[in-house]
Amino acid sequence: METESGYDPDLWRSLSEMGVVGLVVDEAQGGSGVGPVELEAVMEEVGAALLCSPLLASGVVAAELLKALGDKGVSERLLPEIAAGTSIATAVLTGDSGCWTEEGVTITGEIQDGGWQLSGDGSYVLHGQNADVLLVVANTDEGLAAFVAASSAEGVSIEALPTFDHTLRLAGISFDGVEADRIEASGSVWEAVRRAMDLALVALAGEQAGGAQKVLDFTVEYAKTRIQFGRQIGSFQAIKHMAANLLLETESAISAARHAASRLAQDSENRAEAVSLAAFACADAFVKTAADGIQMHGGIAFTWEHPAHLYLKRARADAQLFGTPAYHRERYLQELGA
Amino acid sequence: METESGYDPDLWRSLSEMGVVGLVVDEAQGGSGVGPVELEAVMEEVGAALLCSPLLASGVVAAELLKALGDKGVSERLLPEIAAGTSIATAVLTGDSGCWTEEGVTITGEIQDGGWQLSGDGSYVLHGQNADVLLVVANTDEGLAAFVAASSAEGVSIEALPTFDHTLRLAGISFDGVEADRIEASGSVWEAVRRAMDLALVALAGEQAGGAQKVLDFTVEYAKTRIQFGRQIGSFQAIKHMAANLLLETESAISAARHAASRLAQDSENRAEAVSLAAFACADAFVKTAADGIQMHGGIAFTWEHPAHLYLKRARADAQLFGTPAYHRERYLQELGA
Amino acid sequence: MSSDNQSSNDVLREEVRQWLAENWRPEIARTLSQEQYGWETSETRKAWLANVVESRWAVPRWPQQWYGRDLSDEQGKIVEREFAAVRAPGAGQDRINLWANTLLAGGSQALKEKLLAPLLKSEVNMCLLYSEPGAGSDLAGIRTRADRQGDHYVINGQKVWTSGAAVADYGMLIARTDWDVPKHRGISFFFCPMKQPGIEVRPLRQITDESHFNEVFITDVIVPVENLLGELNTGWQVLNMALAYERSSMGESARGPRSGVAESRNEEPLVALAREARVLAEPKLRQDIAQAISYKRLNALNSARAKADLEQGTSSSIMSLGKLAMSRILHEEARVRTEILGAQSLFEGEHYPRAEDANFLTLNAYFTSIGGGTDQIQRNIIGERVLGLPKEPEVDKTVPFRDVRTS
Amino acid sequence: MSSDNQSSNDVLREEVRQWLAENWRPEIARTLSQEQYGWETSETRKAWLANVVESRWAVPRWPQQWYGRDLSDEQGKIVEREFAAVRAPGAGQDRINLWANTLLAGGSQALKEKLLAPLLKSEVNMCLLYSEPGAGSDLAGIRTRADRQGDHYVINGQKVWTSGAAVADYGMLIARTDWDVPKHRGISFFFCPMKQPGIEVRPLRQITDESHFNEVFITDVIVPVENLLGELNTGWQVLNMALAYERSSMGESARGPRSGVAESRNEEPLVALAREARVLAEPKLRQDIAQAISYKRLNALNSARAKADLEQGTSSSIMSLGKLAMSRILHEEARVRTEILGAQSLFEGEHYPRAEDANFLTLNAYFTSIGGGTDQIQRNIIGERVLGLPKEPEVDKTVPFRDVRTS
Repeated sequence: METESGYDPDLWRSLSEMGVVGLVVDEAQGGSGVGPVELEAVMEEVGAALLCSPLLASGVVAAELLKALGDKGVSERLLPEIAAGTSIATAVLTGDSGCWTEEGVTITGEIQDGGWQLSGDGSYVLHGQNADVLLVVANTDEGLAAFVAASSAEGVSIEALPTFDHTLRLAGISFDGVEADRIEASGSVWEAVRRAMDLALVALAGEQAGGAQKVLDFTVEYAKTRIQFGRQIGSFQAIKHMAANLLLETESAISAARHAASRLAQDSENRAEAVSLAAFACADAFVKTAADGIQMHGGIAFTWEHPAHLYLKRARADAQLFGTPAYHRERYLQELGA
Repeated sequence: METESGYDPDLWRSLSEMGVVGLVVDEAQGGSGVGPVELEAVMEEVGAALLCSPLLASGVVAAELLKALGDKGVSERLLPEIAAGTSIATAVLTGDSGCWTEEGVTITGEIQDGGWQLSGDGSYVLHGQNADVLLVVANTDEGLAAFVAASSAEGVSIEALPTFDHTLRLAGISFDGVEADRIEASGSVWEAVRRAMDLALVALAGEQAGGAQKVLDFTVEYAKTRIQFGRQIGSFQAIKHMAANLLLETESAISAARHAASRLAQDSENRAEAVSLAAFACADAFVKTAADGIQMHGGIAFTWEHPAHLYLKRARADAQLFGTPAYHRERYLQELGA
Repeated sequence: MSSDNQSSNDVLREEVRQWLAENWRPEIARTLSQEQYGWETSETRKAWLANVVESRWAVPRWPQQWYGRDLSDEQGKIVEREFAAVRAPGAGQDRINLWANTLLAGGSQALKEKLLAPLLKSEVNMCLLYSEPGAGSDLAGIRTRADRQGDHYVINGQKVWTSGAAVADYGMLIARTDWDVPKHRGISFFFCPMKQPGIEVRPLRQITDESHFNEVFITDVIVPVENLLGELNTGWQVLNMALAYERSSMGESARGPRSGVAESRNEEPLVALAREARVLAEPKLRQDIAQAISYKRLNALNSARAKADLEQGTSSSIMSLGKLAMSRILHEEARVRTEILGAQSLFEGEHYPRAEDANFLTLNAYFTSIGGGTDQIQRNIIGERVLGLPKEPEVDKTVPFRDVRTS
Repeated sequence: MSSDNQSSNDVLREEVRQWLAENWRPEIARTLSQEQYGWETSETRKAWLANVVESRWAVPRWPQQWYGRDLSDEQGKIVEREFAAVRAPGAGQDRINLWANTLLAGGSQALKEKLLAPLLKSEVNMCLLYSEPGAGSDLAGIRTRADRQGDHYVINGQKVWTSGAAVADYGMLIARTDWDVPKHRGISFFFCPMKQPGIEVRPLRQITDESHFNEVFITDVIVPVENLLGELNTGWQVLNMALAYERSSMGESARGPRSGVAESRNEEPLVALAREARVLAEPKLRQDIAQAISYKRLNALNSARAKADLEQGTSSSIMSLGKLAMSRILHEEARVRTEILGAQSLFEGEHYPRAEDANFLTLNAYFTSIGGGTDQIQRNIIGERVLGLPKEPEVDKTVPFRDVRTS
C-alpha cells in the first residue's frame, strides 16, 4: 500500500509482465488488447487490495487518451513503453479548480521559434511525481490541442501534493515555456479526453466496488468471530441489518461498474449515462461501506493498525478524484435528457 | 376526527368555553389573554388527538392577524366573537401557487361607488367552507391592504378543496366584486401577516410535535405487547433502535416548538430563526415518526381501521400547509445571515 | 453441448413450432390479447390452456405421468421461447405455476389426479391461507388448528391478508396439528376446499382505501385427509418450498401510479413530473430525482446480473436483495414525488391526479416494505442466509408450542 | 421555601462571598486563568485547591467528617454560584469530581483517609481501567483477574482506551474476582496504584494519527485489600454508579476542528466555510448546511430543556439522548464540510487547513459514535431505560463466567 515513492517498482514490474498495465493497449503495441470489461475486473482486485500504483494514470488515462487521439506516430512510440511499464505516463487536464470539463484546462500552448511551448499550472495530476511522459491538453490559438512533453524537460516543475489518502499520488505541475510535441488528433481533442475520462471513471468504479466488497467481507468476518454478551456480534440485528444494507450497496456498485464497463466495450450510445451512474453509485457505496464498516467493528477499527480507516480514506479520495458524486448525479440526469 | 362539516360543533363549543379558541385574544375582548407558549401547549394536545376544528384558522391566524393589524374598531367588533367561537374567521392570503410570500397575494381591491370591492381567486384557505368572516389581504392602488368581508356576501363563492387528509379543511374562495370593509392597519400589512403566520407556524409545530409524540407512544406500547417469535417485538434491536431514533426526533421537535413559542412570547429579535427551525424540524419529525410508526407496527397498520395512517396523512398535510420543510430550511439559513 | 443434444433440440424446436402453427390460431391470439386479467378465467383461455396441457406443452419438464415430457431444463426453455415468440400463454408452468408445483411436490396421488390438470388449465381458483393476525413476521406462530376426525380434518381459526378468497375453490392453508412440539414441527399443509359454509370472507380495507385482501374466518371447515400435502407435521417444509417460488418473483415489479395519467414511454416518470410541475431546474430536486432513478436502475442491473448468474449455473446472492431494494425504490420515489409537488400533494381526487399518485404511492409502498415479510425480516434473511451471519438466540425454538408466549 | 431557609441561605451566601473576597486574590485569579489545562496541575492551582478544601467549600454537600458541611443540594448550588461568579475553581466537586465521589461512596475508611483530600486537591492523577480488547460494548465481559494473596490482590490482564495512564498515580480498575458466577456478579472494583513495575503503558495510535489513549498491560500488579471499593464481587454496581457521573456530562461538547484556523464568533462554521469556498449560494448545499446546523441547535435546545426539567425536580428522558445526538451532529457536520470542499478535501497539511479539518472531523466523529458506548449500545439503553422496551434475551446472564463464550 503506502510507500515513499507512491508505488512499489517490483510490483509495477509484475503488473506490467502480467499484462495488467497494457490491458487496453492493442496487442500490436505490446498490450493485452482486451478492453474495459477486463480492466474493470482487474480494478475490483486493485480496490480490494488497496493497491497503490500508476496503473490508473499510465495504463488507463494516458493509454486511452493516446488511443483516442489517434496520432499513429505518437501512439506507436509511446504505447509500447506504457504497456511494458518501462515508461510511466500521465495526463495534465485541469488546474487548481479540479474542474474536469473543457473550461478547466489551464495550460496554454503557443509556437515559439518554430516549435510548441507550454505554459501554465496544472494540478490533480495522477502520479505526476512518478511520470516520465506528460500528456498535456492545452488551449492554443487553434483551439484545444494535445501535447507530449518529457517530465524532465526544462521548465517543468513538479510538486507532490499532500494527499490525505497516502496511497494516492497527486501532483501540481507547472510549465514555464516547456518544449512539447503536438499530437495530431484525428478528431476532437476534448472528445478524446472524454473517452479517456469515461474509461478512468469505469476503472475507478471497479476499484470502488472491489474496495466496498472487501470491506464488507472482512467486516462480516469480524462480526462472525467477535463475541460480546456471549454471542457473535453478527447475531445482533443492529449489526446484521447494517450488513444487509451494505450488501445491497456493494452488489449494486458491482452491477453498476460492470454494466458501465460493458457499455464502454460495446461503445454503446448511452455509455455516458452508464458511466455517470456507476460514478456516483460506486463512490457513495464505497464511502458508506467503509464508514459503516468502522462503526460495525467498534473500537478496534479506531486504531491506526486496523486497515478499516485506510479503506475509508481511499473511498473518500476516490469519491472526489474525477468529480464529486453530486456532479455525476447531475450529469446522469442530463444524460437521461432532463 | 373526520366529520362531514369538517368539525364537530359541540366540540367547538367546549373548546370555546374552555377558553382555547380565545387563547391569544386579550381578556378585554373576551379571550384568555395568554400567549404563544400556552397556545403551543394546547396544540401539542390537538396534534396528539388529531383534533379537527377551525382553531388554527380562526383562533390563531385570524385572531393574530387582527391583533397585529391593530384596527381598534374592527378588533373590538370581531375578536370577542372569534374568542367566543360564535364567529369563525379565516384569512385569505394566497392563491393557487400556495406561495406564502407577498408575491403570492392574488386578490385585488379597488374603490367602486365609494366603497371597496374585492376580486380574484384565493386558495388554501383554512376552513374556508366553515367561515363566517373572511379576512382578505389584497393588492390595491395604495399597496397591500387588509379587508373584512362576510362569507355570505354577494360575489363570494366558496369551493371546498378535496384534501387527502380528511381531517384538514381547505377551500378555494373566489371574489367577484365583493363589498368589503378596509381594515386600517397601524403598520405594515405584510408585517402583520408575517406575525400571524409566525404564530400559525408555532401552533402547527406544536401540533406536529404532539402528533409525533403520540405516534411514538402508541407504537412503543404496541412493541411492548405484540409478541412474535416468542418475544415482545420491542425486544428486537430493529424495532428498539428505530424507537430510540424516533425519541430523538420527537424530543427535538418538542424542544423546537416550545423554544419558538417562547421566542414569540418574548417578541425576541431572532423569533423568525426560531420559528423556521421549528417549522422544518417538527414537520420532518412528524412525517418520519408517523412513517416509521407504520413500519414498526407491520401489517396491522396497513389496515384502514388502525389510526396509524391518519397520523401519516396529517403529518404529510402539516408539512405542506404553510411552506415545505425545504422552504423553511432555506428561510432558516437566511435568518442565520447566510 | 454434444451435437446429439443439439440435433434433438432442433427437432424439439421444430415440433413446438409446428404445433403452434397449427393450434395458435389468429382468432384465439386476438381474443386473449384483448382480455382483461382478473380472477375469472375466460372460456377461450380455458379451452386454449386445456389444449396446451393435453398436448403436454404446459409442463414439459414434468414426468410423463403428469402431463409432462421428462424434458431437461434447457429443453423446457426451448418450449417456453417458442411460445413466447408468438405470445401464446400456458407454457413454462413447470417453472412458474405456484399451485401446481406445490401440489406435484407434496400432494397425494388422489389429490394430484383430481386437481393437477384443472390447476394447469386454470379451471380452479386458488388463494393463500398463511398469515394470521397473531402470526405476521413470525409465520410459524400460527394458531389455526386442524384436528383429525375420521377421514378428514376439521379446521378452526382465522387467516388474514388473503387475496382472492371470495372466488377461490381451494386455499393453500397451514394449520397446527401438534401443539406439544416446538412451533416449526407441529404444522401441516393442506389444500382446503373454500366453497363450504364454515368459510367466511370479509374484505380488509387497506390504508390506500382499497380492498385487495380479505380476512378469512374458518369455523369447523372440513378437509379430506387426501388434501394433506407432505407428511403430517411437516407443513413448515412444504410452506418454505412454496414461499421460495413466490420470493424469487418479487422485487422485479411493483404497482405504479393509479391515476391513469398517461406517462411518457421515453422519459423517467419523475423527470416528467418535475418538468410538468416546472421545477426540473431546481438543483436539490435534480439530485433527489437522479438518486431515486438510480435506485431503480441499479435494481434492474442487479436482477440482470442475478439472472445471468443463474443461467451460468452459479447461484446468486443478489436475488434475495430485490425485495429490500424495491422497498427503498418505492418509498423514495413516493417521497420525491411529494417533494416535487409541494403543496399540491395536499389534494386528492380526479382534479389532482398527480397528487393522487404521490399519496397513493406513499401508502402503497408499505405493501412492499411490510407485506410478504417486512424489510426487517428481509434483512435478517439476507444477513443469515446470504452473508452467513449467525441467527439470534431463538427463545421459542425448542419450546412446545402450547407454552410459547403470545400476544 | 420557608423564610427560615431563605435567611439561612442568605447567611451562607454572605459567608462564601466574604471568604472569596479574602482568599481569591487577583494574582491567583490571573495566574490560573492563564494556565493551559493538561495532565499536570500547577503549584498555584494545588495551593488554591488545598485552601478551598480545607475551608470546606470543595464538597459542601458532603458530611462534616469528609471535608464537607452537610449542606443541602440547594445550598451547595449557592456555594457553586458564588465561586462561578468570580471564576474561582474548586467548588462543586461533590457534584462533578468522578474520582472523589466514587471513593466516598465505596471506599474503605483507610483509603478515604489516604486519598480523598489529595483527590479534591488534584494532588494525585487518576485514570480509568475499564475496557479491555475483548470487552468493549460488553464491559461486563472483562477477563482481567484479581486474585487474593494475603493482604493484597494480584492483578493480571490488559486494559485499553485508557487516557492519562502514563502519568496516573491510581487507576479505577475493574477485575474479575469470581469466575464461577454469572458475569455481572464476579467483578470487583479497585483503586489500583499505577507507579509499580508490573504496569506497562503503550500509547495507542488512533485513526486520526493522534495518541490520546493507551493500552495498559498489567502483570502481577499488587493492590492492597483496603483499595477495594464496595464489597468483593459487587464491582458492577460501583462501576455503574461511576459511569452515571460520566454519561451525564457527555453529549454537550465535542472537539472542534484542529487546524487552528480562526473561526468567526458570529457565523456558523459551516456557513463561514461555504462562504469562503464560494459555494454558499448552491441550493443543495444550503439545505445540507441548514440541516446540519439544526441538529446542533436542536441538541442544545434539548439539553436546555433537560436542565430546566432537572432544576424543577422532574427527571428528564432527554438527557440520555445527548450522546446519540452528538454522534449524528459530528458525522453530519464532517460530511457537509467534505461536500462543501469537494476536491479540496483530498488534501491535508498546513496549506490545506480546511481539508485537514474536514478529514480530521470525519475520523474523529467515531470517537463519539464508538467511544464510551457505541451508538448501537446507546440506542439499546434509550430503548430500554427511557422507553421501557424489553431487553433482549441475554444468553450469558445466568451462565458462570468461566463457561461464557468469548472471541
